[in-house]
Amino acid sequence: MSPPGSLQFCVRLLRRQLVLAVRRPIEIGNPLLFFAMVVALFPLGLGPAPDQLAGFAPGILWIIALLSNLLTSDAVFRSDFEDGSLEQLLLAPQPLFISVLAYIGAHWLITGLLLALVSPVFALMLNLPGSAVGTLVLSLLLGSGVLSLVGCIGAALTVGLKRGGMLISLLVLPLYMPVLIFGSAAVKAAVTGAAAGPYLAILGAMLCLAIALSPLAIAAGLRISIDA
Amino acid sequence: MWSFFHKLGSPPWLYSISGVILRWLLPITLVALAVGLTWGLLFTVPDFRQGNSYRIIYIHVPAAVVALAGYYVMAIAGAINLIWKMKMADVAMKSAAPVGAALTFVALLTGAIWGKPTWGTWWVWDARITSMLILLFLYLGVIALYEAFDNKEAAGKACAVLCLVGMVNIPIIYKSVDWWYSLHQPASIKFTGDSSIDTSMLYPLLLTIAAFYALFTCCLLMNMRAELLQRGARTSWVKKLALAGKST
Amino acid sequence: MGHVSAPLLAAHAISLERGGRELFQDLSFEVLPGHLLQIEGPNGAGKTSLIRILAGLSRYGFDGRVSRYTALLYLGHQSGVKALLTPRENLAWHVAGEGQYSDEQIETALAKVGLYGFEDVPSHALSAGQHRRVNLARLYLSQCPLWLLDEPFTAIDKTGVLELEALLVRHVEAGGAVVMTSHQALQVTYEVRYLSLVEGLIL
Amino acid sequence: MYFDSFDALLTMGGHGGFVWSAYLITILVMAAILIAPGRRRKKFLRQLAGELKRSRGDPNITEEEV
Repeated sequence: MSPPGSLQFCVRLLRRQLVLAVRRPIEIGNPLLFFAMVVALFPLGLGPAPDQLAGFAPGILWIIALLSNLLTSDAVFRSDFEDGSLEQLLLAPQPLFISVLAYIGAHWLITGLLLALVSPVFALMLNLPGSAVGTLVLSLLLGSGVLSLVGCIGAALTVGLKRGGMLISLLVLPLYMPVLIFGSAAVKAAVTGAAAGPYLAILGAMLCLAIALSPLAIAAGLRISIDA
Repeated sequence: MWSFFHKLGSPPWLYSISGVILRWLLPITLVALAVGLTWGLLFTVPDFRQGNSYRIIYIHVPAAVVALAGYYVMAIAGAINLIWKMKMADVAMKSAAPVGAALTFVALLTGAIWGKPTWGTWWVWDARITSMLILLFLYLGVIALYEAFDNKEAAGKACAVLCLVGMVNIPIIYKSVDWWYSLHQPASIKFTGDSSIDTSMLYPLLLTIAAFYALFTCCLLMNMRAELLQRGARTSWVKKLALAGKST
Repeated sequence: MGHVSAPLLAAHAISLERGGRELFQDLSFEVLPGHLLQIEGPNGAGKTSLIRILAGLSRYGFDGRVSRYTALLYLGHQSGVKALLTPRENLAWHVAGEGQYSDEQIETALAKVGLYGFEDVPSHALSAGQHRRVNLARLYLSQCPLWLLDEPFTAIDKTGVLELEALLVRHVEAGGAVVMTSHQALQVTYEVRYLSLVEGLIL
Repeated sequence: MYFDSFDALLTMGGHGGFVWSAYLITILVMAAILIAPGRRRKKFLRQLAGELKRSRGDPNITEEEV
């Protein structure tokens, strides 16, 4: 019997990750709840003046998306590491580069995509002008992909450590900054009526680069973590 | 050529040759630093806009330049460790991290001190200072990751991966921060001329930059020597060295 | 065996030290088809470390070289069984990298390890021994000639041990090879080779 | 020298505090990173020598016997 094609294997892994997530719905709900609650914190801290909130809304929404992505990325490989599934994945006659993309894809679908889809609700709560909502969703869709890819590098490097949770933020947050800059800039541009296209294009370019390179780092990181 | 690489992989050889290099390089470095800093501090003419506070440039810029270069040294050493499995590269990577972090810290601190008389505040979210802050985070991340692993061989490999990821990201971070700053920059605040620097100011600056590079090399070599001994604690050459007493 | 067959796995001068202690030194051996190899040594002797090195999971921190000439199947201490998936889903995933197996094949394998009727029960409702059995069911499906098993008898009852021993013998008789660690001696009528971490291969 | 008097050198037209503190901190950090590795190395060698002597039980062990 010949091994299945790597793409087929990747799809299977993606399906497994999604089934696991669906069977523990709280894992899907947590980032969304986190998003909602932190959105509620900002008016309490900054004051409820609608204009002021609207001015800060692009940055606020992007920072929360970034943080919820960070908080969930720590868990991407952890349970598979602990129960030994990850060892088996490394030994499977399949390219790790592709398998890793399945993990990232599942993470993005569960956090990035869902957050992007519900973000208009929170955008309206923060008085973000309606004209910028479309750009917000688009920028989150593209940017959260980069965040997932980069966050998984940190997750792969720290998965073997007992207390990786705090460390991963130190490793990953500096790498998140360009995404934050261009993501919030895209939304701001849309608010002021300027063209958001260039920013989205840069986010897209970052996404392409991250898809090409980060699985290499993740695969190397996983092999090292399994060894430690 | 190959025998050189072979020797490079031998801890006792590296230990003794670095001792010889340091015997020459360390005094040269100290003299260059003393001359460069005194020159900048006492003998150059003040900037016509910033007055004497600009003298901080002779430590701020060299520290920043070498701190950035240090990250690349670390990342390249990490790559060599990953690709050719050279243990000395791991030693070099680990030894470069604290030196680079210290220099980044110096660059940040002097930047802040410079900011007070120039801009009136201790901290300005200026593109360069922000980049330096992120660079400090990158350094601290590498150090923290190394410390978090119990298995030091795995720690070296993991840090090497992280350094390489950082190396790819530094230009992106730098460019995006630069661009972000130009977008938000208020018209009144402007970083003073880097291209229009007078030669009387430039020469001491070049000297201090060279001196800081030499300083980095010295610290790197000294850290590597200490690390080589600790890693080879059970080998006979280290035992001999320990029993020989006051060895240099 | 009359003819000399090609090795499935060869270890060349493997040395390992942990925490300043030499666990084993210059260990060289070959695993040929038909070999049933048991690694011997007290707790902490480095049996698990050696198996992980052979499997290719440990790639740093040891001296020497391992040549692998064939696909291998490794079962470690952790079962790799997800509590949220059913035994059927777990097993189907475990073998997914090697090939496509039909539902019937999966069911047969599960039945062979005594999990008949448990196929679609969530795994968190099963015991540790049953998790282990889900794991071992892979052995009935696998096409890999070389098996690396780390303490396969853990959490398995007496009849399970007998069945597993019979399976191992069938595998090596069919031209496969097994490298395993175990606290108990194998009760089989097949020639078991012992690998001592101190003395190397004992014939 | 650019400055006329020692006083002018210290105050640097009002910027003296900033310039001098920046230089002072830099020199302290440089001294720290220059001195620390040497101390680490010497301390390690002393420790190791002590350990070796203790394990041999002979305070007069010499290089040749390793």
